[in-house]
Amino acid sequence: MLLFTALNWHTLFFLIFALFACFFAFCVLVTSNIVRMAFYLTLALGATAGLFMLAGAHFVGAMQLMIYVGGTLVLLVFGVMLTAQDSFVRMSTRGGDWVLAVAVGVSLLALLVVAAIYLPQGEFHADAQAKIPADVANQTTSLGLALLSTRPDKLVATNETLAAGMSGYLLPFEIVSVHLLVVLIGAAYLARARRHAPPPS
Amino acid sequence: MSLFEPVGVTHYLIVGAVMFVIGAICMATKRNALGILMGIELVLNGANINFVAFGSQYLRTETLGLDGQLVALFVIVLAAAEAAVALAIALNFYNNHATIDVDRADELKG
Amino acid sequence: MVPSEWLPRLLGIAVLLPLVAFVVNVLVGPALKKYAAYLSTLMICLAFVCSMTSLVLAWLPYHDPAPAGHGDSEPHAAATSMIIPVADQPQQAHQEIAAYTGYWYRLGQFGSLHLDIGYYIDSLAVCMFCMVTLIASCIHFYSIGYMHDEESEYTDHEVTLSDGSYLTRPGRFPRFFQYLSLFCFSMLGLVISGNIAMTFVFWELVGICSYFLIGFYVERPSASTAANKAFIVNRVGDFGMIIGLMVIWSTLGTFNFGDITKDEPGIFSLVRPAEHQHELIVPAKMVQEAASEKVAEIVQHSESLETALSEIDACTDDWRKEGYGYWLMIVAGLGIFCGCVGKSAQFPLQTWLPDAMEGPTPVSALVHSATMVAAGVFLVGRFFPVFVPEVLLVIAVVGCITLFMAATIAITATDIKRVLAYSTISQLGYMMLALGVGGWMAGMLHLFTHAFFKSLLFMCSGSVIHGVHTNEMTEMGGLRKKMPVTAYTMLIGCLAISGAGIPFLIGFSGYYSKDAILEQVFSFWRYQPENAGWGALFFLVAAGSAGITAFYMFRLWFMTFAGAPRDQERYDHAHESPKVMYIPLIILSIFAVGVAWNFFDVSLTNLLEQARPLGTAASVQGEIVQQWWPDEHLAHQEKIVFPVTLIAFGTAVTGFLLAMLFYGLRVLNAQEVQQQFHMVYRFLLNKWWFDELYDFLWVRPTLLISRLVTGIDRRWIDGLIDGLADCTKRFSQWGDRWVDQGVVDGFANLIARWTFNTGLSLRRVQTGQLRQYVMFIALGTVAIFILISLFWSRTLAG
Amino acid sequence: MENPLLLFSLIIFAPALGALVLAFVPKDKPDIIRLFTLFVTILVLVLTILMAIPGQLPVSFDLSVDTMQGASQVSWIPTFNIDYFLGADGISFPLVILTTLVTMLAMGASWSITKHVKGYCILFLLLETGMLGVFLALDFFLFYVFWEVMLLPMYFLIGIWGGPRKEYAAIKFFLYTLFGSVLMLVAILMLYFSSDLTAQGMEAEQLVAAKIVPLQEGSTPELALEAWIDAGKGLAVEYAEKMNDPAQPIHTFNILALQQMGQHTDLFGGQLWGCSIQCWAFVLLFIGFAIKIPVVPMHTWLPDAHVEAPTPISMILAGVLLKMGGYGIIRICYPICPEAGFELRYWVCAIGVISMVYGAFAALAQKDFKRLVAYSSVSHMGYVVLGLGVWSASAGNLYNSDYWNMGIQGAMFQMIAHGISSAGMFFLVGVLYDRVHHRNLDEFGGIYGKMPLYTGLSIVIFFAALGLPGLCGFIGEIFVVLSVWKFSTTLAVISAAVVILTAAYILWVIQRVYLGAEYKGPHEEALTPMNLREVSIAIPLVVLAILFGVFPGILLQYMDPTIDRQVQELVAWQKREKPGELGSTQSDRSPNDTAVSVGVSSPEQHPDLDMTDQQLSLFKRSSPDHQFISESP
Repeated sequence: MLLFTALNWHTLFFLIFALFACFFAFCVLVTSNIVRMAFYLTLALGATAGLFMLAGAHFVGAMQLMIYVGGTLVLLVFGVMLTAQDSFVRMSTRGGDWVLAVAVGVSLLALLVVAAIYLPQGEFHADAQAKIPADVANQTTSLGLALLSTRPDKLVATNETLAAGMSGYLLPFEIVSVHLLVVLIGAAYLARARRHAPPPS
Repeated sequence: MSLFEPVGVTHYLIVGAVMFVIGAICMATKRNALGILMGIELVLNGANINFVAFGSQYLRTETLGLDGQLVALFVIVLAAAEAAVALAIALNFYNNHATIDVDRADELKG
Repeated sequence: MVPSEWLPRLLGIAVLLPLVAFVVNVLVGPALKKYAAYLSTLMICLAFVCSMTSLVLAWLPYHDPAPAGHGDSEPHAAATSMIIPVADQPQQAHQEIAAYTGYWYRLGQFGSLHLDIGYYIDSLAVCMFCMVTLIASCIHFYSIGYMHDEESEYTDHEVTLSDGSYLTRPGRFPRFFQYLSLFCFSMLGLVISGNIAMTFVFWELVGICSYFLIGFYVERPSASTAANKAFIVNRVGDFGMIIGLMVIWSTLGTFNFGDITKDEPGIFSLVRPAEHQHELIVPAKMVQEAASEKVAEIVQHSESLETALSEIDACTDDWRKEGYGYWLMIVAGLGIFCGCVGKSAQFPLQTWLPDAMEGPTPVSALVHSATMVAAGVFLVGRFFPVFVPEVLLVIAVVGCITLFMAATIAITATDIKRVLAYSTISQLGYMMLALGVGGWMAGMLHLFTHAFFKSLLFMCSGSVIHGVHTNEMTEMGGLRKKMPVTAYTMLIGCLAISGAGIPFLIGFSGYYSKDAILEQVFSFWRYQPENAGWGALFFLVAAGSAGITAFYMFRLWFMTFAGAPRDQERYDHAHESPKVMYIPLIILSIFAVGVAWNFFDVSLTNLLEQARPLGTAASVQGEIVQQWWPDEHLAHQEKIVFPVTLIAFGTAVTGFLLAMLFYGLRVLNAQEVQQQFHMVYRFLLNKWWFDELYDFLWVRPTLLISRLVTGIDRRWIDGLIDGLADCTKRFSQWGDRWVDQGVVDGFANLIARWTFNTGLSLRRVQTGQLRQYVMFIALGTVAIFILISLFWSRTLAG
Repeated sequence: MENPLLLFSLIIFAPALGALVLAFVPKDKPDIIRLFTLFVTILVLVLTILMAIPGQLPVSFDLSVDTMQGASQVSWIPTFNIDYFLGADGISFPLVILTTLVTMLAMGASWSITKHVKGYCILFLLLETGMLGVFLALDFFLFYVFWEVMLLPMYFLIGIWGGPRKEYAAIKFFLYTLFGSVLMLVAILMLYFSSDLTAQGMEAEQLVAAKIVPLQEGSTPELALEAWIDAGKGLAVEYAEKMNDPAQPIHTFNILALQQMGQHTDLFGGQLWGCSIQCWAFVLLFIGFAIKIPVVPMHTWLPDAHVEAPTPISMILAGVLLKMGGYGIIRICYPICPEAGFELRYWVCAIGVISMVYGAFAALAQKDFKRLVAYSSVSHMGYVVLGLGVWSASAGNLYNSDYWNMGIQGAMFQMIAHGISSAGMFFLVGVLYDRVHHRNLDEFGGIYGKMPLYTGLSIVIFFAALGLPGLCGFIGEIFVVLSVWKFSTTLAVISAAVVILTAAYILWVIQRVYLGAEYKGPHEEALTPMNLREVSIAIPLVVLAILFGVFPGILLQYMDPTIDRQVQELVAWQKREKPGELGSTQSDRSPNDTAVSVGVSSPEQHPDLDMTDQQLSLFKRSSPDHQFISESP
């Protein structure tokens, strides 16, 4: 029971979500069936959303769930279904490619991990958990404000040099929105159906 | 690490790295265009994890503040857009070549 | 009329009138046809009127002639005055010479120096004006007759074209008179010129006029060659003259004869300052110029320029005593005299004058006997006060040689005009000799008398040539009956030139002037304290040549007019010249007889005496040469006059008699004499081989050098340049072949090829395999990270 | 037009504008092109002449001013202090008028050009721009630019419209001149980089004299300098900040300023390979200009260029281009490098004399008419060099500079006179060549009978070249020759001897070409009298030749004040820098020494001299002459 109380729940959930995410991502990698791939990806992304929440970015986690799991993946699944003839459902890759890819990937992974480990650790906030509820309350608001070019989290800083940082992300926000519009139009244009698709053989 | 002490940035980073690498390998191995798309999504996720990790106050004293989350948000949005466009391209490719195999799309080779 | 105002105006007008005629003739001459001649004649006559006006109305009333006996060369006057009036010398010292000088306009101004076009008018100039304009007028009239066949088509029988026919050309009547007018203008300008530079200007102008007139028959090669010869030989003289000008200009800083204002003294008062009783001294500026090293030392060691100036002025006299600057005086004098040698055809530049007879005879009469060639003598007379004794000696020697040489050559010449030409040279030699031995008055007087009788002689010969159409006396003879006026006027001329006269009583004009010369030479001989060799030589040559003169003149006359005709056919066609031609002869013969006579104390000599340069009526002593120039008055004592007159008379008569025997009565045969002395004869006939000598000495070497120089240009300099260019070309070809094509291009091509190959090899990498690209990306990332961690991490950390 | 700079620019660039306009005229209308070109040249001529007549233009040439007139500038390349700096004074202005005149006449003579008329006219106008620019530029860099601008059209004009060996001649001309101008460029840079406006000795006075500081009426240089600095425009700013800092020089191309530096500072005194900078600069510049003049032995481009060039180009070549050399020497060499000029004066004069003699001899041997005239140019331009070089002011004659002044005036006059006579000669040769198409002197003769008017005009022009009094050639020659004796006896005698050779070759050519019974060459039938155009070109030259010969004052009054000033300045410099140095005439003092020896030693030689002196004095008093006579046998 002592062990139970001393358990750090935050760490525990982190482990769970991290393992989930990594595992399903791995599944995405290994399976060759496109449809299963999509399914595993959903789970991996969902787990990632959990990780976000654990890191205190609740809003981002929510967005992760809504946009990725709810939007992008649906889109992908559509694509899968549009192109899902059995000749394409499972496409196997040659072993040589696998070996190469894994070798490169592992080296890259090693690199990144080393970098991550060498990263200087900040000291731990004792009262981190204590602050969470208060945080959750106004996080979304502050994000919204930030997008509308105010930085409530930086108001405390009176340093002039930070004034640049004070300004928020209104302009990027606008740009992104326009960009999205363009993308939608472009996607619609590209994807409009053509009749002369040859019959599958 | 043990279950009795809090996680740090490093752990998140490792997770992000794993997803990133898996995504990369995914892109490198899948012949199906949609598979490659999924690899991209994984890579983006790995990156997002890092952003969020750097952005949260729980893991380190010095944080990016809201910036981490905001960038993450942008990445998510842009990923969505990118997915839409990529999918459209893939469909076009499929319409024109009646296949989805990227190995067959090498008209631009030198 | 006030001389100072009217003389410049009248004489200036007299100078300009012929110029007007010239300009009009140049512009509209051909249209005027014969009226061009009338215009020129009118103008020169007006000029004569102006000159006479200025003499009679502006000069004589204001300058009463000097009393007879003072500087008078007439023997009876001199004979009566046994002793020299002692009062002369101080009088000489104080009197002011009557000359009017000033300038019309300025050629150039250089700091304090300036060159002007000005005038210097004394009695000499006025007399020259009258003489020149008178003779010129006569000759203009004469030419109207002589040149009349130029009025229409003219056929030149001395020029045969390649097709064998004679040249026929349009006549050049107006052009001849336009040249004459230009000449008159230049001659008068030369006489009136107020400074030596202006003299030089008109000097050249008369030269060019004589060039045009000698070469009047441009189609005749002989004529154009003679013209060139005349001008170039004159240029040789001018070369010396320029040197003289340079010395005067760069030492005295002025060219003016007289003092235009008191503070800018002219040459005369610089070399003969009044405070030295007009005795010839080296001017201070000349001394300082010669002693410029000493001047420089003083300037360097003295603190201010003022002190230096005062010190220099203090030292100048000492330097003068040491002889500084005397050399410059000699050079200046000799230089000016060189010009006179050229212009007056003196030895050694006498060769051009005989050839100059290629021109029409009126030209010879005006230009080459009376005026232009006399200009040399005129200049020597004008410049007389500047000549130091050494220069005078040179002048005397040159004159002596010339008069003898020319006289001897004249004996053998058969061309009637050439005889006269040589006699001209000889007479000019007399004048030079006279001036050289200090006889200013004698020389000037002979200048005038000679002008009249020699132009008379030439015009007579022209009239003869006009009558018989030949110059050769060997084809004449007996013409006395055909053309009496010409014959007898010419006889007068011959008498005048040979100085005929009744001793101690009266004579032709030549009698006075020639005797004056001989007297001066004699006194130069007799008054020598020691080594009187020069004087003796001069006198013997002069006296002997006087006899020769009489001989060849009468030889000429007899051969032409006396005896039986040698060429009957020519004799038959011979005819007397028209009035317009022989009336001038008569006028001139009158002057040839009486120009030197004395009318009520108004005589040429008295007039000229007023122009005698100050201080020249004094005996001088050479510094380098041990000779002694006696005062001209000393030549008028009986012990000088008496023997000289007799000697002169005797020699003249001897010459006359010889000519009579040889050519008049023909009792002696000239041919025999020629065979006997054929060496001498050929020597004289070839004019002492001067032309050949000069051709060998000067002409050929000059042409040789010029060819050499051209060769240097073509071979060496151009050769060098072209060689350099060629080397450069070869070098650049080599460079192009090896460096450019080999190295540079090779390198460039190498790189290009290399790049191309690399591209080809890399091409394979571009498989278009999407997955492969991903691999590359990942690999690249890893590689970069590794590199960073390996190499840069330290520095980043540090 | 109030601003002189505008007027000068108009004068310089009007031909260039004309060329620009010509570029749009169709090439199949040669007469329009020719007439237009002639019109442009006449326009420029009229402008310059109006400038010469006082009161005609707002900016007219003032005879009483001895400094640079209308000198005004705008900054061109401020980084290197290069200005667009124009001005005229008594030295350059007559040459400008000569240029415009000769160009106009040459254009009149260009009617015989029928090949590529358009290109010809365009190049011709560009050439005029270059020439005028050279004479008017006061900035060294600008000067150099115009120098090259003038060089290039000339190359094409000879190389395209020339005679049989045109390429050879054109290249020779080009290389020679280019060689010279390269040396010049080196010298220019040397001077530029050693120049400094703020140097010791460049006081307010000098700056005013260099036209850098504008001087108002009744103001002193110092005040003007302060006012200028306070105004703080353009150079003044830089000057103000570098004024008291010797470490920061202000380089300049301003010729006037360089003159002031050469005379008032020791900026150019620095040693370089055992010789001062200004010595090097002088030599380099002199070679550059000497090639242009040309002097022996750098003259061989001239005969070829003249023989091959078409008539009008020969006119310009002889009439104007040769003058640029003399102009450069008097405007640049001597004022900027007085010390070198003083040290080398004897060499300069010797070169001049050599050219005179050499050219005359060479002319004597020529068979080609044009070649003869070309060599006569060499001989005549020798007078110019000689006259410019006679630095006869020395302590030995108390720094009397009048003779040098005379020499320079003579040289300037000779330049103008030669511009007239040689242009005329080449034109007349061309007239003959257009008819019979050969220039062989041995095949002429008898022209007098066939073309009397032409012969008359030719004889005037040729006698002008011969230096006959009353014609323009005489004045220049006699001034120069008379000025030489003070400087060097030897050179004086040689230069005086040249008059003989000149007379010889001129008279000989007249005899061979014009006189004689009949014409010996081909195309006798073509010997027609001059037409109106030819006459109207020859007449002005003849008239000017006579006018300047009779009234040289007309021309001298323009040059006089400027030359006086320049000579005075140089002599003042000499007094400052070379106190008490003797003129270069030690080398030929020997005649005087002999004179001294004669004068001194005569008493020893003749011990009885004093005795004779006694007699002399006796005779002065003229009392005892009878007793003397009675003694005499």
